[in-house]
Amino acid sequence: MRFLRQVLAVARKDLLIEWRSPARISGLLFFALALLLLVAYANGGSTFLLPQIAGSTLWIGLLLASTRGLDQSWAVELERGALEGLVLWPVMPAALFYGKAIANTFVLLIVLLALCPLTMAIYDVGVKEDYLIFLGLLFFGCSALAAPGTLYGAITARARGSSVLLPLLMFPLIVPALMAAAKGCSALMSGDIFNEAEIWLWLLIVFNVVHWSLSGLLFRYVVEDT
Amino acid sequence: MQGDSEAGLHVADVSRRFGRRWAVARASFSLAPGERLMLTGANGSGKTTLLRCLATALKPDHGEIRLAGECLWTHRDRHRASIAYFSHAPRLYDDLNATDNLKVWARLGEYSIDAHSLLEQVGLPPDRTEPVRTFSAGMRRRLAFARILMQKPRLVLLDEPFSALDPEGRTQLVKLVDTLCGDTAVLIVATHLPRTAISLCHHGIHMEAGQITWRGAHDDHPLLKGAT
Amino acid sequence: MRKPLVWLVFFGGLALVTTFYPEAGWTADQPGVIAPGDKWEYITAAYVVTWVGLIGYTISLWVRTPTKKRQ
Amino acid sequence: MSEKSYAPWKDYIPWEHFFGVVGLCSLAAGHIWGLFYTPPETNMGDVVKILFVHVPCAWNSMLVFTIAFFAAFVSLISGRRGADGVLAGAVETGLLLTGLTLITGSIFARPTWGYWWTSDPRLNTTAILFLTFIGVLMLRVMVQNSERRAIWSAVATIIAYVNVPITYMSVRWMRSVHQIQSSPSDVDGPLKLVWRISALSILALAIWFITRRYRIEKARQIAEAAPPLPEANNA
Repeated sequence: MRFLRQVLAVARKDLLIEWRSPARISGLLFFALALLLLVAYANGGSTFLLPQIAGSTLWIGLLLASTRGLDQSWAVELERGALEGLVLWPVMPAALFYGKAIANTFVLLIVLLALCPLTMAIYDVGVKEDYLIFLGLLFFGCSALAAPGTLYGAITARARGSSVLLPLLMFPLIVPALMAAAKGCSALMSGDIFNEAEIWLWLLIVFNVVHWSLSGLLFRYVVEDT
Repeated sequence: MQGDSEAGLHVADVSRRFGRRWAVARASFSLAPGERLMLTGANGSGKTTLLRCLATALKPDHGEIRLAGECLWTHRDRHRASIAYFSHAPRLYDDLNATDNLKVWARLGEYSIDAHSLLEQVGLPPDRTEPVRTFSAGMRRRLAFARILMQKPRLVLLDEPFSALDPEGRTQLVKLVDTLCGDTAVLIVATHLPRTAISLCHHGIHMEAGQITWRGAHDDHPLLKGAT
Repeated sequence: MRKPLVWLVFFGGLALVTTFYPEAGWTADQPGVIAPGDKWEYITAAYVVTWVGLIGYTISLWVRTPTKKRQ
Repeated sequence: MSEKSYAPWKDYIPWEHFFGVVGLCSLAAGHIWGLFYTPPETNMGDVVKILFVHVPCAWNSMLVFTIAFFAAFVSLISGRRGADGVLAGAVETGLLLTGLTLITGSIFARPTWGYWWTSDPRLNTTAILFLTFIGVLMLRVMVQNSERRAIWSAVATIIAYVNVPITYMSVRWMRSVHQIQSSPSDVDGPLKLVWRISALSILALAIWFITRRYRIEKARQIAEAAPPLPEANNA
């Protein structure tokens, strides 16, 4: 119970900081939105091609925005030495990780939920049924980016050349999640003829289970002195 | 300054290195509950490293620290709640205001606090709503001190507590430290200003290049004699 | 920043060798169709790349081993 | 420099050189046999000989990454610096072998299937594995503090390794929705023997590489080891 309270306290703290500096989250949103528009323009607004790439572009946009967001979420902790304060405060390291990862999931989810209608308008697609599966894909896709991203963010924020290192570590790792989320969303947007969206949702869940448990176990080694 | 019982703080041969340099080498001392120590030394003499070892931010490469009879590093999860460490870094969130900062830290540590009175104690106006980003360095130090005031510590570590504070703030801080420590907490103050800290402390230790070169009662401190 | 550069040159070089290896004797260009001929140039390329890789890494290890002279 | 500098050939010949010499010789022998004294395969002709280098590299790269995983585990749990040396060696050797697997695989694919690259699950998994461990290597390069480097790269290695099955599953599903890719047909007789010889030779070479890299790391650790603690003064 104490653990859960701490997780919630950390998550609440991060979300409060996001709430008090709304420029950051809207920055992420407009970054991803610009990317969506650019891809649409680069393809010349082709009515044939755009609906097909809507799902993948949405997730690539979110992925690129997420590296900025994850970087920022750790920069806040390092700015005034708050991270060491958290480690030395009576907060369990795992609770610190899960709290931050949950907060990052929500930040990504907010950006994604704002992006979805815009994508559907620009790329002329829509989801007609299976709303639950679609929402599941969105949620578990965000949490799949947040878990390894939060762990690696803690590493790279304190290393040299962090802006290159985070994508370098994170991008290959989240390929399965990205593929599942993008393919699942694409399938739903084009009517899901092969009934594949549910398979992709299950893959995302497996990815989440593995990475959320593993990162939680390893996080303590990353933040503590040895 | 020999704390004879297992209670209190026992530092035995503690050493910590960074790369090829021993930042702290074979530091040994014992403090009984309620004893207060002043730690002096030039910049880079190892004061902060020693304090960070005591705060469990660093693991000693050699030697052992025992607090209340238990190895501090092994039982760090349990002891961290009873160590108040006032460091150079204010450990604040720039985007939140003073009250929110205190509330956030209280919620994380599950302390119940009255943010209003804490802010008044450290001499900050309690009803300011600007984010901490707009605060001056001295105000940040005060707020950072309010953050450790919510703890009920057994060991209090202050690293240059008087820096960036005005003279009035220094006397205020001395009083606050007194109430924070009470009669039972062990206090260690690392400082360049032995004159200000002297009223707080019973003993003195002077460090040079990571080693303890002088120890004794606070009033025959070599720095004080040299100054007069 | 020297080490990643060495790796980049190393694998980049291997990739370049692979890409620009002359495709003489190549006849069919359709996926899935096996062309006649020995295609020894491909075989040679594969073996050369492998040996260059193995020997190259051996040399890199040898160069990195600290000795009295190199320190 | 201190007297403890590492100069192996002056004091003794380390055991791992045995593996190196035997590995190189038997690999050369196996390759010569495979290239000039084995019959061409019925379907693919002589091109099948590329598999003598491709398949052993692929097998051993997986083995070496497994070694890296266990080294990372030991390094994290015990904090022993030797495990970090093994980790460094295994990551680099694994990357070398995976790189060779990808390149020779590409060279094999071109004359047999007609393309350099295809979206085959095994190809994609290997490529992603390669990129993941490139990330680990870059992390090692960019972190200067050796203790932090050891811990952080161990964490990254564990995560990268555990991610492999998920990646494989995802890329297999990606294809299975559309078509099923057939694997290259089995080979037998003398071909199998050559395979085994070169696989064992590359294994010996991998052991040699990892041990050499471990020794380099060990020498660096000695070079940056702390001077002895000063005697306690009785102030």
